[in-house]
Amino acid sequence: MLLTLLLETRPNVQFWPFIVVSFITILSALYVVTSKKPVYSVLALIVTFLSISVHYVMLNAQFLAIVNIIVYAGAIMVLFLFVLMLLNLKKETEPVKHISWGIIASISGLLLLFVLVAALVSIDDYIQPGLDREVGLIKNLGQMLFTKYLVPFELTGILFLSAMVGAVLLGKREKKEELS
Amino acid sequence: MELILISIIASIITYFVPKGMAKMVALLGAILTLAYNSFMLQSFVADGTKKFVFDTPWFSDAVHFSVGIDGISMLMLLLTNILMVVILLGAMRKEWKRESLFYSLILFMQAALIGVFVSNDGIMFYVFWELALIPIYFLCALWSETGDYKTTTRFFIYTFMGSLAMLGSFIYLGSKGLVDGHTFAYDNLVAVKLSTTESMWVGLGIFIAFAVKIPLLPFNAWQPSTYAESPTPASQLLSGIMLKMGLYGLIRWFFPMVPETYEFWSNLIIILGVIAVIHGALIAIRQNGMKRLTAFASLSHVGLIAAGIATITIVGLQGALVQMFAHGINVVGIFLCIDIIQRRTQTRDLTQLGGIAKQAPYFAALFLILVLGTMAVPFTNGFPGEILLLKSIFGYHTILGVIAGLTVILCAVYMLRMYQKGMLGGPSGENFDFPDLQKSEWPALIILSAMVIGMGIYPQWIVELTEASSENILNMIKETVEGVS
Amino acid sequence: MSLLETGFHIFDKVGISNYLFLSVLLFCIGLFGVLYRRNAIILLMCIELMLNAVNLMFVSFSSYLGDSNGQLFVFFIMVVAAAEAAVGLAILVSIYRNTRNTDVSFLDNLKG
Amino acid sequence: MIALIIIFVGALLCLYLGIKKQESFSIPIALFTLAAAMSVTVIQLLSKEVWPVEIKMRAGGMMLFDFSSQLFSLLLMLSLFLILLSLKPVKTMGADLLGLLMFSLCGGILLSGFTHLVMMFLGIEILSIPLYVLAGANKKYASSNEAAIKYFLMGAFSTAILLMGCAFIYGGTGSLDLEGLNKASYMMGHMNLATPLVFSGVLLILVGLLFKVAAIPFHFWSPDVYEGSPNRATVFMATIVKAAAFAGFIRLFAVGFGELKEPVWMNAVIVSSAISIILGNAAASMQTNAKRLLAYSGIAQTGYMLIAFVGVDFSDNVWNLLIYLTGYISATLVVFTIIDILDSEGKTSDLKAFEGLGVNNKGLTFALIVAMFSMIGIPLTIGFVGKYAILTAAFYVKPWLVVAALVGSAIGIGVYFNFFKYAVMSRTDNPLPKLNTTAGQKITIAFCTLVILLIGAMPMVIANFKELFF
Repeated sequence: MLLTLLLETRPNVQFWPFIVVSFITILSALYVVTSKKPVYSVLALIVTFLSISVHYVMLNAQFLAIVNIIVYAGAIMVLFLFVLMLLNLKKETEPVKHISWGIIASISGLLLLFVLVAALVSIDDYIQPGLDREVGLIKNLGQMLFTKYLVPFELTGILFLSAMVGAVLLGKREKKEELS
Repeated sequence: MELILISIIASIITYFVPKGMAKMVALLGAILTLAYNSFMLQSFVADGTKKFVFDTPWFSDAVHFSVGIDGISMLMLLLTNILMVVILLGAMRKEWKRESLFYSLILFMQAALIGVFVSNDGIMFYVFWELALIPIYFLCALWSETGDYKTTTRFFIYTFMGSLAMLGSFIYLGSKGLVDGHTFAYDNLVAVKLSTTESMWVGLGIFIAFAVKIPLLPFNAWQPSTYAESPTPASQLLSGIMLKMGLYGLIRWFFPMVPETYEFWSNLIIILGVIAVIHGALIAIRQNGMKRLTAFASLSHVGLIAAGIATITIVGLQGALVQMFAHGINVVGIFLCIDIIQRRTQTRDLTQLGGIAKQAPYFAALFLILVLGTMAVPFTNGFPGEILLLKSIFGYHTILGVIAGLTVILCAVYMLRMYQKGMLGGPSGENFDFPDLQKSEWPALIILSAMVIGMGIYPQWIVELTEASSENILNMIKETVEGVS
Repeated sequence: MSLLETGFHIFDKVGISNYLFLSVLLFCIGLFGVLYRRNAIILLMCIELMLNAVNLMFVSFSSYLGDSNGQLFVFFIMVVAAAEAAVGLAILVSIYRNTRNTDVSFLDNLKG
Repeated sequence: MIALIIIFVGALLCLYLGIKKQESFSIPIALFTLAAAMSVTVIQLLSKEVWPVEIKMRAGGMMLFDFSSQLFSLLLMLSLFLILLSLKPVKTMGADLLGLLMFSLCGGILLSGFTHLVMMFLGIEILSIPLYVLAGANKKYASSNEAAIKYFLMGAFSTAILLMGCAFIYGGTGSLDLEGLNKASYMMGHMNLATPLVFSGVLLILVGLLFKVAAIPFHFWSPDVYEGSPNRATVFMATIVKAAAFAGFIRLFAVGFGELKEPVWMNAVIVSSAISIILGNAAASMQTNAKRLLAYSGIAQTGYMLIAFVGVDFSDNVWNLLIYLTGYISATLVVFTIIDILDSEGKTSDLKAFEGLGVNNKGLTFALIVAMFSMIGIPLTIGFVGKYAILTAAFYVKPWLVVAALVGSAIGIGVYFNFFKYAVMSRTDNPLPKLNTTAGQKITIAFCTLVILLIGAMPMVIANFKELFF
């Protein structure tokens, strides 16, 4: 794997929790993509999110770690599961893919990967670390959120309202004649 | 300026008047324009500078609405306005569907043509150049004789592509010129100095636009079928006036824009022109459809005019201008005659016609005058122009001159063949009835024939009118050439 | 909190670039999934995966630079992702009502 | 900002009316709201007031409604006003859908006035999410469903790419607001280098935005989505979404990354624009469905609008883009209104439905012809004014791009002549009868035609405004 190669070549990576958690993240992400059954995909995705949350904790972003678990693993994924159960999609419904399509997809994925990795290779030369290590604490974030980010915070209200109305609109059954 | 306004207003009014009135209103508008034009001619002094100048910023500071009339423009305006009256008179004989729209489009066309001939700004020239295309497109398409929209669309696409190339060239010239101020002014565009390569490319762009419109030889694919399928007024507009837009463009815009490479272009145009002369004439001899025949004859004549312009001599330019005027009158007249024949006999195929002269002597006589004019018989309007043109081409290159000289013979062959097959001989069928001229056909043909004879006897006025302007243009070219070398 | 109190910082142990590689890899896995799979619900999951990769990248940059703007951006991305997921699933449900399927390739009535 | 609040409140009112089952009031309310918002914007514009929305608690605000953004939002509001006006008043649009449209407009306005990437992101999402719903609003039709899911997946996918770009940029410059980006790019531009991080970030953002505006090679979703969606959603996508996306696009790239033009993103934009113009027009000329045709021609028009990014001067570029967008929107509105009228007569959106339009519907045909000429770029229409402005501005920088654009225009004639072929030329035996049009539709068509012709004939009128604002 690319990542293990990189890890080995880098002398400063001896922090085993990072390695373990990263492996979990990547493997579960791969499982999401390749699994035949949507339900397993969802479960794997939850695992991915949990492991990403662990990363957040390690990165001193405790607030986001919690939000990630609550919002993603808790809400969004449950929604996914709920819809899956509702639609009864447990059985395999996807047609067999032509192999060439898989090759094309992998090539483009790998290509992008290489380009982006190349952009990141000598990253340490370009950016300097900051000194403030407490940015991820709830207090700091809260203060920012309700001062500088007040406008976008309130605007998310519009977003949610429209999403809610839209979801209800699409979800409800109606007898009314079609509009056009 | 006022001319454009008059015809636009007339066009709009024509669209909204009730059905029967439209043609009268349109005719009135055309006559009014002509009258105003003559009035302008009264106070016009042909000293080579622009008169009646009007200038105001239009799109931005770089593009002005800027008009001005010098001798050449004046000549073209007269041609346009006189022919417009004749065309309307000729058209009035027929009942057109959607009459008001029809006449309104014709007048709109007139406004656009006037705009082309008076504009003094590159972008404005382009704007009117395109505008002239729109009414003619709809005239050809909506009242097409066969209902085949493809021909017209091909015509539109050809000319539009040419115009786009011209627009590209103008923008390029503009980008080389003044950055602030009236960038696209004629004088400014002309003054731009280009390298040889640039000049070739810019020249190519403008050349394509004009060559399509004229049409010069490799760009003429749209012409015969469009002429043949269009309604007569549209054919008249196309051949009588619109084609002159291209020639006018050659004189006014093309050569002054690219004096750096004018030798190349004039060689090219003369050769293409002379080939067109022979090519058009030879094909015309074999045609049986009268409209098609006229289309190829027109191709032949216009080739000669373009070659004359391209010699860049005062003789060539003067000859071209005289011949442009004459050709406009002749070709409109011949189309009118063809239309009259077709309306009465339902055909314009030469093999089915004959014997008209006996039944309609007046018509035959007037038609003959027009045919003779086209053939450039002395004392008709075709003669002086053709002589000047041939002289200029002889001066340029003797062999080319000789080849071009063949046009006189070939033209006589096909025109006389047309006249003889169509008008003379015995009646072609039982109950053959051909009434002579009626109502509005009279004034139309009389005006044209009078002009044919009048110009044949006294062509000098055109020469006087345009001499100073032509010299101006020649000087402009020469100066740059000397400056470069 | 305890991690902070001990003066621990992840970038002392693991270079930032490893985090970035990790998130880029996740992003590309998601992208591959979007291109490869045809089941709409799995596509939706792949997109969520991509968004999470973005989040991870933002958070690592934010921690590294000591700047909280990145983490707030992540907060908004999560918010929006939730809204998007809701709408997307609603669309899926309405499709399912019509076709009894969520396979995107069955919906090829409109040809490109 | 006041306009934004007014529209938001209006949208809420519409939703409320929807709950109260008094939907017939909703369109007048919406129109009234939009009118109020527009007049507020106009007053602010004329009083030369830059509304201080910035909530400047810390350095770097979130939004700035300067002139360019106010003009853009005015354009957006006016378009929605005309769209709503052209809807049949009874039953054609539930109050809930109307509310969603207004929410979406809010997103558009945000997008035209952001100064912070968070706001851009939110703007895009607020703009898109209601539209995903609208695209699928014809729940019983598989085509509408398909349009919705395609639009949704592509939208979410491109958003993810865009966000990745934002993350890269954030890492590379350490800032998320336009001011900071401008400073960073200024420094990089002057040292004539961009770090790989910024470089790839800008390209990723570019890809995301090109997806949104449907430029080749990221266009493939748009024909399907346009065709499948209900008319009102399609017209919204074709006009307002495109305009708003461009407003955000030019703001981000001109202000944020303006200084790193040459090496980083300019070439990508140019290539995409040239391909879009040529291939878009070529593909459009082969279509037989009016909505698909408009989708492809929209792709080509996008290509022209991208040329507006090339010019040297920012305010000129914005102005040119505005004029071009105005022309594009007016022409599109005319065509879509006519499609809608035909639709309510039970016709499909196939081009054949236009057959014989010209015989009994003179006004409509005239408007259609004018709109088509404007799209082609024939003089005396606003289309020509816009093309002229954009092309001359680009000519000093990239001459060959202009050549490509002209070639594309030449190809494009065939596209719009397809309409003439059916509407005007065809000599069918049973032409369309006189079509029923509501007063609102008449006003919309007349207004758009007037805009096309007036600005086309007298561009100086608006050129004077430009002096006033910039």
